[in-house]
Amino acid sequence: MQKFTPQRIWILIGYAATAAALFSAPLFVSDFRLNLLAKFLAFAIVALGLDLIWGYTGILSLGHGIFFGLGAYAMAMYLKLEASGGKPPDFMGWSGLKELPLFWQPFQSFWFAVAMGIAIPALLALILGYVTFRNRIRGVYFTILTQALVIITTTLLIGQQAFTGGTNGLTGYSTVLGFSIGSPETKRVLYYITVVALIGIFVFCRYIIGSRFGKVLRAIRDGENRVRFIGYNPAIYQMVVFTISAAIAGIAGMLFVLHVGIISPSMLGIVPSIEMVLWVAIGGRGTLVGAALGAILMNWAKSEFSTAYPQGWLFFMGLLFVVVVVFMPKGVAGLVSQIKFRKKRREPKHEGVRNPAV
Amino acid sequence: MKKRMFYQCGLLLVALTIVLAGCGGNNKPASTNSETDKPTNAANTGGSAEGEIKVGILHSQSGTMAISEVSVIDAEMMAIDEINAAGGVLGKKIVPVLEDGASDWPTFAEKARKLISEDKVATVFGGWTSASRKAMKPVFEELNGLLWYPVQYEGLESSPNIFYTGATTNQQIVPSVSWLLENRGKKFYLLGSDYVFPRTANLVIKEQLKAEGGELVGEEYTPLGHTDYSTLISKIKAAKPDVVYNTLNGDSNVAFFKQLKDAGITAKDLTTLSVSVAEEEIRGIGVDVLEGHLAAWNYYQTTDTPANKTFVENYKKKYGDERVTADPIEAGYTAVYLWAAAVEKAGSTEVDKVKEAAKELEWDAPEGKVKIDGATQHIYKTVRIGEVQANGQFKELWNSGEAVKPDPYLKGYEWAASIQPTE
Amino acid sequence: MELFLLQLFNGLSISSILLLVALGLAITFGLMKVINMAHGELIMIGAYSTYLTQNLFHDYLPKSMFDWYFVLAVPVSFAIAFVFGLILEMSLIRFLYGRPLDSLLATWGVGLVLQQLARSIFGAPNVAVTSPAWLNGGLKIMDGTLLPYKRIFIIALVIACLVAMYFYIYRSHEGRRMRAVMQNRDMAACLGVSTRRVDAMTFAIGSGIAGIAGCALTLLGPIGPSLGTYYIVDAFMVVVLGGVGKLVGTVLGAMGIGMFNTLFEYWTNASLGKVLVFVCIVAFLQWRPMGLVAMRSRSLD
Amino acid sequence: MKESAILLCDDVTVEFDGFKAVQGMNLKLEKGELRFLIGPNGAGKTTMLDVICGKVRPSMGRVTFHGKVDITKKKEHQIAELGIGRKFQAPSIFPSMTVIENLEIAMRQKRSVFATLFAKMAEEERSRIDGQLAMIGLQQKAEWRAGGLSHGEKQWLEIGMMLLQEPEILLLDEPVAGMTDKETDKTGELLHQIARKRSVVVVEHDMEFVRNFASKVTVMHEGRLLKEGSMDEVQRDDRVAEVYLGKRRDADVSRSTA
Repeated sequence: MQKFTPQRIWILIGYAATAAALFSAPLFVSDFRLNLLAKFLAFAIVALGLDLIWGYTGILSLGHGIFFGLGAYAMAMYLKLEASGGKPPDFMGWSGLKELPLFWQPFQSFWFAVAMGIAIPALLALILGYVTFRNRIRGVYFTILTQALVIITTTLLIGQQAFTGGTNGLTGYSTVLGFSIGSPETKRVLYYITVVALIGIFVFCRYIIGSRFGKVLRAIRDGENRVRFIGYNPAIYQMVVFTISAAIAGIAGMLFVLHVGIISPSMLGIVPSIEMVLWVAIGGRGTLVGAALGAILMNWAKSEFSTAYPQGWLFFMGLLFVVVVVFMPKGVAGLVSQIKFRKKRREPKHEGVRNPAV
Repeated sequence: MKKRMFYQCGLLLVALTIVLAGCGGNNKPASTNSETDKPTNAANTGGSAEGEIKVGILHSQSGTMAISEVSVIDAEMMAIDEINAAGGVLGKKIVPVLEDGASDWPTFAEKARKLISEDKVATVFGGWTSASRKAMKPVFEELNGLLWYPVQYEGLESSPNIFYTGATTNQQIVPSVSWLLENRGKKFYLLGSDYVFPRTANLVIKEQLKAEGGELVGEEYTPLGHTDYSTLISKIKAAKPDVVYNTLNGDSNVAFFKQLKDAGITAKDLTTLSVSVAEEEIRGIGVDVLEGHLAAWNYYQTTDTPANKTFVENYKKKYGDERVTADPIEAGYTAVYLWAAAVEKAGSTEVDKVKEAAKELEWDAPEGKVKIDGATQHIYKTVRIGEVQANGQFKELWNSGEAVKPDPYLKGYEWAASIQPTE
Repeated sequence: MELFLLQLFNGLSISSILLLVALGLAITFGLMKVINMAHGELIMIGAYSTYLTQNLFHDYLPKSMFDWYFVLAVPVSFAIAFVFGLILEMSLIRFLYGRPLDSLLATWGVGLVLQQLARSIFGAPNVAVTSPAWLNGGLKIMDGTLLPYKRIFIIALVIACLVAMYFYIYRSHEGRRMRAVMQNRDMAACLGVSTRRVDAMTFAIGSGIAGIAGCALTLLGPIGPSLGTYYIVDAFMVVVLGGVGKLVGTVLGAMGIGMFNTLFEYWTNASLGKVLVFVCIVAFLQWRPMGLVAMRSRSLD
Repeated sequence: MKESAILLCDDVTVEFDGFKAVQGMNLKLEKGELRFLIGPNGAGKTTMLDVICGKVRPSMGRVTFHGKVDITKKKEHQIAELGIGRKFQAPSIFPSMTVIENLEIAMRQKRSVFATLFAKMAEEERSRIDGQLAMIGLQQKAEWRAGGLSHGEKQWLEIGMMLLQEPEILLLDEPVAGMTDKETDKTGELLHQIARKRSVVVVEHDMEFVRNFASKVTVMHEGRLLKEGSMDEVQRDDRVAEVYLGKRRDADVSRSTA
């Protein structure tokens, strides 16, 4: 399997060049643009996690904003406490809360916050996955349930203003681990951390997809019941991959807060959750590169064009969504490979892979 | 399989190059995204060229908040046009750079950062919701920018980098509660949308009621976008208040007032006072439903000052006869003039100099004479309580007579001691 | 006592609104398995149609006639939403049969476009619809208990829609074809039923009912571009809770959610009430994943 | 007696919304036996298979495996792990995966998440898969997407997957439906090979096909057991002839549906 065929070498070169480009980006772009790029990369991380469950396992979650948001909130709580020096943050004051609530206390530790930023989304996903997948709620029903979950979570976050900052969310940070969060140096370091996280998670996802576990996931996508009759319990697999995906979203959320400096319940809402799915759809579900790419390109386009055409942009996005989903279900990545292979594929009628890896 | 991966990799590389190239390209100070003919964006080409001063306008042009914020943009653009027509500031033309906050707080932060560090604007006029202001505040403080925020808000804030041209609590809520206690009754029912402004405002009101002999008979918050108030109206009925103090936001107001009327409760039976219902909102709710209900603001289209006459006239001339002016629109307009006056006085657009010059600056705004309070960077404003008339305009029932000094932390009120921040 | 009666009525009223909003969805989602996220925007189209009808009456007809605009607005809203539905089906939905999740995403895009379209045409602020005088006021059943005519009207409208739908689906020739196609597409096609036509009609009728819902909502709430977004998730909850593919289920689902919503909101507050209702729905679906009224089938998936 | 029975269905009744698809059905399967289950449409044959593999839970009755495990209390994947494999009527393979991947995940192995996450393809596993590929005649198409195979090839692939699963009991639902004559013959050969090692239950309509095997036949009618015996005995039975064979001896007519 691991022979170095010319193709494999080219792929490795491609990856290396991409990584090199990402690592050297700070040399070429301004601090502001670097900050934007960092944000996009954080989004690309969510897209990877989402692709894992949607593209490979066939579970569509319209609630990934929650997991992203919970990770972000965990990090934001730490940042907020660091900014206020361990005293109750500003919003608690104007909400009539004088003491720091107990569950806020441990978030004074950076590492606790990081651990929670992964563990809380993962745990929530595990619980949700346990009850739904075990009861064989799937497909559309699962998707609609995740929307219900979004509404529950956002309404709770907004309603408990004294503990969560309400609609305003959490903002106004000063330092992270003692370094000023606004300084270009810190931002650059954070950017590198994001790049490393993205590459790490990409490799991790590649491993999962390539493993036998990944094959079972794809089998579940093709026919969940069939998988059951050859002896796998799909519920466990779905649960595990959903949890992994949520944890990845949590990591992305933490990075997002560090770059953007604010998290609010609106980031957990239905619209951002659907937008995340949109990135994957446009980039190409079922291909990791496509998903990551979709997230980066869509957000870049949004930040460039939404200013020039605030009205037209939404038209464009809506139409793009429709066209991609209906007519290009494999997204950009699918389109590219389709064009390249059209000529060669015409000959055999079946869609067999004619160039086996070995 | 592998071959497909190969093409994907290539694709990734190409795309990344595009993104990076795009980023790099825009990096240069003299930005090159003048591909549109829009005057707003053509501004970028000039950079900080001689004869021009760039200012940012950052409101939501899309999303749920666009409803309110688009009119403020219009007012700010009108003020800029007027100033330019009269020769500009420091002899230079003001060139607005429009950005869309898209009703999304992180976007506000991102765009604020862009305006300051990429476009190098002299100042930014923007924001509507408290959340958007809170999101932008750290950015302005970090980069030492200048923000003019045009909407009444919940107070308890005073940033060195923000000028607040809308009312703080003691210029709207506190006096209106006193007035209601005196004129309409002691039993208050507090109704608000579930977000920061109503909750904080009600915190203040509750303290005030305690101190001034009022009685709280109920307090309810409904989620943003809530559209069925039947149960709530039952609750209000059961509580039998004299006054419903309404801090609902946007669409909820429409549902609440329509259903209140259906339940057979009119302004004669129950006093309601709203702090987020202005002339623009009346048009969306329907006059038939709102007639007789009260609101507290600092400005109405009917406010009788010479400056207002021309303001309303010009606004209608520019944007159409059916348009109305309202408090935040006027505050946005005022903000632009105050900034321009401060720049003239400072002889520079440098933030620190402008701030210094703005201290105690006075101007004849449509709402009457306003003055910037140097200590808090809020402005002195006259408080007005109005009643909705059959023609969709307000009739002023009471005003504070003179402009009230802003007191965002309510330091001048003994009963507010518990609300003030602890540090 | 009076409070109890009033709350009972409020619960019934909310149920009727939810049902009206969900009825169209019960057809498009329940029968056709198309997840139409643009359903909310079809409601919005109905509301704006009512607004336009009102304006026409206001501008071109004598004042005495104005109160009767609403009588016309109901069929007009239905017709306009119907046409939109038809266009949507023919241009888009027909590529998406058998791909429910994709239909969800694509129609969400459609919803986005329609919202923005409304914003461009009518402007971002809400518009006002003056309700006709004969719907003002209410039925006084005892002192302090007033049942608003508007809410009674909506309940009646829902019942009328239900009866009409029942007769259409179970008693008419067209309805028989529709059921035939929804149950066994290939077989119906073999028997000479034009499935294309039936699909289009079914979807359009579902959309038309959304239009009627929009028309009714103008009586109670805001009319703006984002009107649909307030109802869409609730509508899906009603259909899913009720059991997909069964009208009776949808009615029960709406009643359940409406009643519990009122109850919880009265006990706690609006935010928490909403959360509790959703938690109950999620919990209930764990217990009965197929909803209140379930259909069983032997097929593998 | 009881010890030799690998599977024992005792008084099994299945209800769908009031309709009794199977009523008090008894079935005993010996180790290494090849059993045909026949009957007219709606006789409850497929439902019987569904009960045995756990897809349908009977409202009454017991199904015991090896005389001790009550299958009706188990979930599908547990039953599959116990060693009961099921092949569905319509070929149900995983179309987006390659033939070899289909076989790989079907292969008998530890099926926990951890095991699959860290599984490496062992030499021995590799050769097992290769052997199976040869048996079902798909060596040349090992890297094809399964969705691109012909109908018959899909059926074989599924049988191959079943065999790699190494079940003790194999449940086959109309394995030759929709096959060409040539494909049917080949499937028959496969079935002969399979039956040597394990117990097999086959639901079949194609009488010609059934006649090729000298084994026991169970006839079901309206959810009940009608007759059990060799093909010859069954064909001589009057009741069977009446409900089933009597009217249409030509088996091809009733081949299409179940």
